[in-house]
Amino acid sequence: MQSTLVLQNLLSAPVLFFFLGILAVVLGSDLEIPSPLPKLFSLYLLLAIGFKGGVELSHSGLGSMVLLTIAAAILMSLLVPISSFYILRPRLGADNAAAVAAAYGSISAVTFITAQSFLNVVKVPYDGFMVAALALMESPAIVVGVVMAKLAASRLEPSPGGPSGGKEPIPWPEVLREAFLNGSVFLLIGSLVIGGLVAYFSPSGVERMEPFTEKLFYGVLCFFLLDMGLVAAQRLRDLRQTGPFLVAFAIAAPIVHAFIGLLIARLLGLPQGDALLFMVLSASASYIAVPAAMRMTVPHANPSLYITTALGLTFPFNVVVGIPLYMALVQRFIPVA
Amino acid sequence: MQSTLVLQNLLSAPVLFFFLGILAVVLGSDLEIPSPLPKLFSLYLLLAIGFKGGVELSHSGLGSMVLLTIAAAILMSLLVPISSFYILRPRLGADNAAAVAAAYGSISAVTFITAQSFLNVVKVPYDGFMVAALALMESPAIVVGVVMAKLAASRLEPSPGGPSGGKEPIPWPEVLREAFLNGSVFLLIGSLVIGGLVAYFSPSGVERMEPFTEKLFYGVLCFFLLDMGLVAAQRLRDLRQTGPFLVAFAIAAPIVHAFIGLLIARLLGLPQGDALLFMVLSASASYIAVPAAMRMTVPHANPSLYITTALGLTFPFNVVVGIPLYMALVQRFIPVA
Amino acid sequence: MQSTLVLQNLLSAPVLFFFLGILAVVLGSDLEIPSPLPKLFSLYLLLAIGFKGGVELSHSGLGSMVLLTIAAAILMSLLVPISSFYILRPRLGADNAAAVAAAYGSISAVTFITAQSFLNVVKVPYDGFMVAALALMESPAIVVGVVMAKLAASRLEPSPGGPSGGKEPIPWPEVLREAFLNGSVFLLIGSLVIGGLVAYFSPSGVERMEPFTEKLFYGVLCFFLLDMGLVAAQRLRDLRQTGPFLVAFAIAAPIVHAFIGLLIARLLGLPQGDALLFMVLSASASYIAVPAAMRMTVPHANPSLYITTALGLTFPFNVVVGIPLYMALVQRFIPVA
Amino acid sequence: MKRVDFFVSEREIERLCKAIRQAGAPGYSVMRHVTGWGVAGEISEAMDFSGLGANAHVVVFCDADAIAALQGVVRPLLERFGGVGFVSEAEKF
Amino acid sequence: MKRVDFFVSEREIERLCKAIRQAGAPGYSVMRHVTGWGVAGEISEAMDFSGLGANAHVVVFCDADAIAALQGVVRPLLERFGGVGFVSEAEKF
Amino acid sequence: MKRVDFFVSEREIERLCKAIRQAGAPGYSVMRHVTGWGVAGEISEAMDFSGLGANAHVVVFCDADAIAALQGVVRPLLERFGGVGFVSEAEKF
Ligand SMILES: Nc1ncnc2c1ncn2[C@@H]1O[C@H](COP(=O)(O)O)[C@@H](O)[C@H]1O
Ligand SMILES: Nc1ncnc2c1ncn2[C@@H]1O[C@H](COP(=O)(O)O)[C@@H](O)[C@H]1O
Ligand SMILES: Nc1ncnc2c1ncn2[C@@H]1O[C@H](COP(=O)(O)O)[C@@H](O)[C@H]1O
Ligand code: NA
Ligand code: NA
Ligand code: NA
Repeated sequence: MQSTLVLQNLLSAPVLFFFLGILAVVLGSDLEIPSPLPKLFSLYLLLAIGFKGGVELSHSGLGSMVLLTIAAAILMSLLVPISSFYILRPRLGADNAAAVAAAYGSISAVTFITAQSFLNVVKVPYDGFMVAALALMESPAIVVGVVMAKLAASRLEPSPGGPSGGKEPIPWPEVLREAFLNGSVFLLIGSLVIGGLVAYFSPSGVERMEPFTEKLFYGVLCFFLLDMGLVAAQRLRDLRQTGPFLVAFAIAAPIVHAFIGLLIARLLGLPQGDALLFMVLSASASYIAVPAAMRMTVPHANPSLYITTALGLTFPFNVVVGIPLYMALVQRFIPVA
Repeated sequence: MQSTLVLQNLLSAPVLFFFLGILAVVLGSDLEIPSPLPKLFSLYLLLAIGFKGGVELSHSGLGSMVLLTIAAAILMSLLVPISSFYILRPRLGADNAAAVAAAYGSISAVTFITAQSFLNVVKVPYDGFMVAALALMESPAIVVGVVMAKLAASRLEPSPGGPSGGKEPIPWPEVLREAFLNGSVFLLIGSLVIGGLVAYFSPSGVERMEPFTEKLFYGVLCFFLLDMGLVAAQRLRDLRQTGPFLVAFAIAAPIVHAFIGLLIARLLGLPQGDALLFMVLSASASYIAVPAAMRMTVPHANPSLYITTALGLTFPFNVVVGIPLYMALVQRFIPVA
Repeated sequence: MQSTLVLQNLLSAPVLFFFLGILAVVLGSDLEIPSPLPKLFSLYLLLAIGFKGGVELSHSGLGSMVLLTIAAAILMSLLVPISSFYILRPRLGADNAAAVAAAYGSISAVTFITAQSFLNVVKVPYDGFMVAALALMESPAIVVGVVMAKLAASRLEPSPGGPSGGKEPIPWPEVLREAFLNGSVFLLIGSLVIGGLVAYFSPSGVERMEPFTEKLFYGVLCFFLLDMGLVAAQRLRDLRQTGPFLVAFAIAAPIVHAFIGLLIARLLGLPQGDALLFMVLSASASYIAVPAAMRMTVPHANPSLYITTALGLTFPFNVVVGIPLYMALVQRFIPVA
Repeated sequence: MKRVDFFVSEREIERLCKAIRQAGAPGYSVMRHVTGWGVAGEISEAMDFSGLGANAHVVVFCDADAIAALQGVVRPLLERFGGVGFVSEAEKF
Repeated sequence: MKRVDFFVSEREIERLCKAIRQAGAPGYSVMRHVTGWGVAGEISEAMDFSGLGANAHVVVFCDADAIAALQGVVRPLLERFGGVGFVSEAEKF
Repeated sequence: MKRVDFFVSEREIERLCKAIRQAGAPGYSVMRHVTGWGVAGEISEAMDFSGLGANAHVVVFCDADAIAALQGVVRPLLERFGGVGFVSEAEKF
């Protein structure tokens, strides 16, 4: 069973294009998807899943199950960075630990989308409101990361990673802007709201958006994963810098967080598809919103640490191995609805 | 009735994405659609409406109603800049007056497209040949603008805006190239002709273009309006520079021009949909072809004046308030066909 | 008959957009499709034809006819550059001759795609496996080109074009990387393999890719040919540099190579559609993979020679005149299946 | 040897480069998509979609004698269409 | 007259430009999408899709007297967020 | 301190940067998408779609002593693949 899931995942177009990108770097091809085309794909994917999620949310409404799931998701995005911070700080110092912790508390929209596309392949249904959970999990972890770094610094525990300017108070306006008004978070939430409004007030608009947001989606995802393969493989060259401890963390963290996610999903009584998505949200780490936010709010953290772990290790792990693995767990522990 | 029209417009996806762009700037989000992606959307929209217009023109043929409407449209694009010039010159000087006048005589393709999409929502039909009017209204106003600036300068009335190099004769080759061979005008007219030829000689080609030119259209429009929202909101910061007189002009001009457009549409006996489009063409101001042309032919005009009024004020006014307002007037004064 | 074919080709949307691009340059319009948008279109087209070719190859399998055709295609891509080299060397010197020869031995994917779209118009079927021939014809000619240049240099026949560093041995790793791992070759072959795998193991994935790889294809081709028209017309300005000999070569070579291709197609017993594609592969010259490869491996060859001939002359010739001409020959010499 | 840096509107590149060739400079390099701030206010890339574009940075390395010729052809352009230029010392690598 | 070249992260452009205006410089130019290598390792454009961006090159031509003011406002930024700056001689074209 | 400006084909960036690191320079910055004109004629961005690309501008600020090492590794590249380099004076900001 499990090996079938793995194969179904490995032989899907998005994952194959991801491998093609990795292969290009490994073999030394000069294939490149020049900037800002990856940004076009990433803006498109955020707009499209936001809009679709909003449409589905408007159909399902905000029932107690929806609200409970979203609350649990936000809780995860607070607990994961706090616990990760304490695990990482002894080795990395407060700044680096805070930044890596923020990355793992936050989410990866592309991993989520790949999981949705995997659920389509294995024909397991899932609910649209999970996109709302996705949208609301990006920001809290960023705030937690900055707060942890500042608290540690203010206790006059200088981090080995360099001066952390800790005596200054937390620059709340900047932190909140980076957390909640970050371009990708803002576009995702904005599209979610627009999708909801359009579905409610002018349903014919949803139909007119479909060729764009639905039909193209799979192809653009393949294109973007090709680029993600290129970028992730380039990151692997930096692995020497990260050291074995962070490599182990980058593989262990998603498994542990997915497992916690599974327990919560079970507690909430989520159906199989939603449970997988909840696990993937818990397991994935951010390389979009978080690096940009950390660069400005925890500038003395080393970007190559949090980008390499989140994008070079955890992302490929989740996309290639994690998703089918979590699905196997779901099939074992979550009853069919 | 009117408030329904306003709501139907406000709650359509393109207008909501336009608001999202404005909101991003107002709240200080770093959302950006990096260059040249907006150019991709704008090239696409021009190619698509040109092609579709050509196809429809080839079906309807060039009857006397079509030719009359186009002639009236060209007339508007000559009268508006001349009258605007004389209103603006006492305050702005010849160069700035000429450039702003050219902007208001010319048209905004995106406003036109948004009006078409509004007509789809309210289920009022319109004719494809209106795209020909759109295409032919861009250039004349540019020529008029340059001629007014040069005439004023040659009469030795130095404009307060700076030296206008007025003793030199009008550089006709450059003016005509900027007016008629301007990239966006050229692509629009070229696509119109190609659409007509393909529809006439190889109709199966029309079908093969449809997924690209028809199905994607609405989604790309949303994406482009998101960017327009970002750009228009940034422009609003320059309002101090423009002063209250130009602000008043930027709101009054579209209303007055739309009203004149309504009278002409009534005279011509245009059906409701075409009448709205004719009003929108009259009311809208150019921020694509005109700024680029004025930069080269009237270099001493201040770009922030004509861009801010056309893009920062008149464009949002037309898209948000103007279109439903003009539609209310249409419903009142134009008989249902 | 023949004039109908010419007209059917000339009045198709892709060819008309190609003309529009040429016209823009001729008239002095400032229309431009800014970088990296043309790269987006070119990556998309390679991914899409690769994927579609792989899907069809997976349906047809690798029968003896497929293998024979591919072998013949590779043979062509070895013979053409060798013979071209000996024709060109006396006039151009070894380096330039080698680079031009490599261009003509290799292929132009866009010419191939335009020929496919022409076959759709004239309703003549063709096989998906021809894409495999396309993919495998790009690289050998590059290797041959480099080897010819190095052999000539090592025989101490200094080329008039400048020093060719001939005493150094052939840098095989670099040559092979440029030939086989060149971004466009790599993406095409990679997408071909992915298309085959997906079609075989998860056919529903093919369906989900279709809106992207099939439906958009025609429109993107039009957009890309608009850019090709702009670029090709700019190249024509360099014609003085190339001289009459190369101009003659750029027109004669495709005709001669297409004729040899016709003979081989006849020998192989290819049906009409495949025969045309085989001729087009033989006749077309590369301006994507080859210039990039030659720049690095035969750096003393003059890029404006091989780019101008392949892109400025042979490409327009094939797209406008060649394809219908070759089709007329096919209809005369290849029996209807 | 001298190094000259020009910052002008993207729409003037062709005119400027023609003037530089006319002045006999041995070469030049052009960087587009430059934003900035000067007498004419702020120039951003936001209007790029319209063909108006942002600024360009044009660099010319040439002999000191060529500067006068360059000033002769380029200054009228800067005066008419806006833009700035700066000169510094350089030598061949 | 002096020429100052800054290389900073694209995300610091706004802060840097504000500081330059504050220091009273008469203008500046910004080139984005700059990659490079320095104390903080290699900066590529690969993360551009994430909003992290690459580096920017900011050029300021100003009077020699303005340099001190510039150093006052810009050096703290370079120290806090990384980046480098260099000064050379120049004159008006 | 010296400032070195290179203009080479975009396809040679990697080779050039490797040579610069080899020569012991403390850092460098790379700007792509540079068009221009020189001995080899005009270089535009029109072939960008093909992977051939345009030019790149590579800037290195380094100590005067490092120039000789830089010339040792970079000059052969410029001779083989084309491109130009220029040196000027600079100091830390
Ligand atoms: N004198 C110059 N000033 C500025 N840039 C130059 C100069 N000469 C050459 N270049 C740049 O270097 C590139 C290669 O030069 P070349 O090898 O002379 O063709 C040109 O395309 C220009 O971008
Ligand atoms: N002092 C300066 N230093 C660097 N760039 C400048 C300076 N002044 C002007 N510029 C550039 O030149 C462009 C045109 O300048 P201006 O004509 O003064 O508005 C500006 O948008 C800047 O990109
Ligand atoms: N010596 C140098 N020459 C040119 N550019 C440099 C130099 N050092 C640093 N840079 C640029 O400045 C950026 C930040 O430098 P750093 O803070 O040293 O990592 C680098 O990524 C380079 O783009
Ligand atoms: Na997570
Ligand atoms: Na108007
Ligand atoms: Na060939």
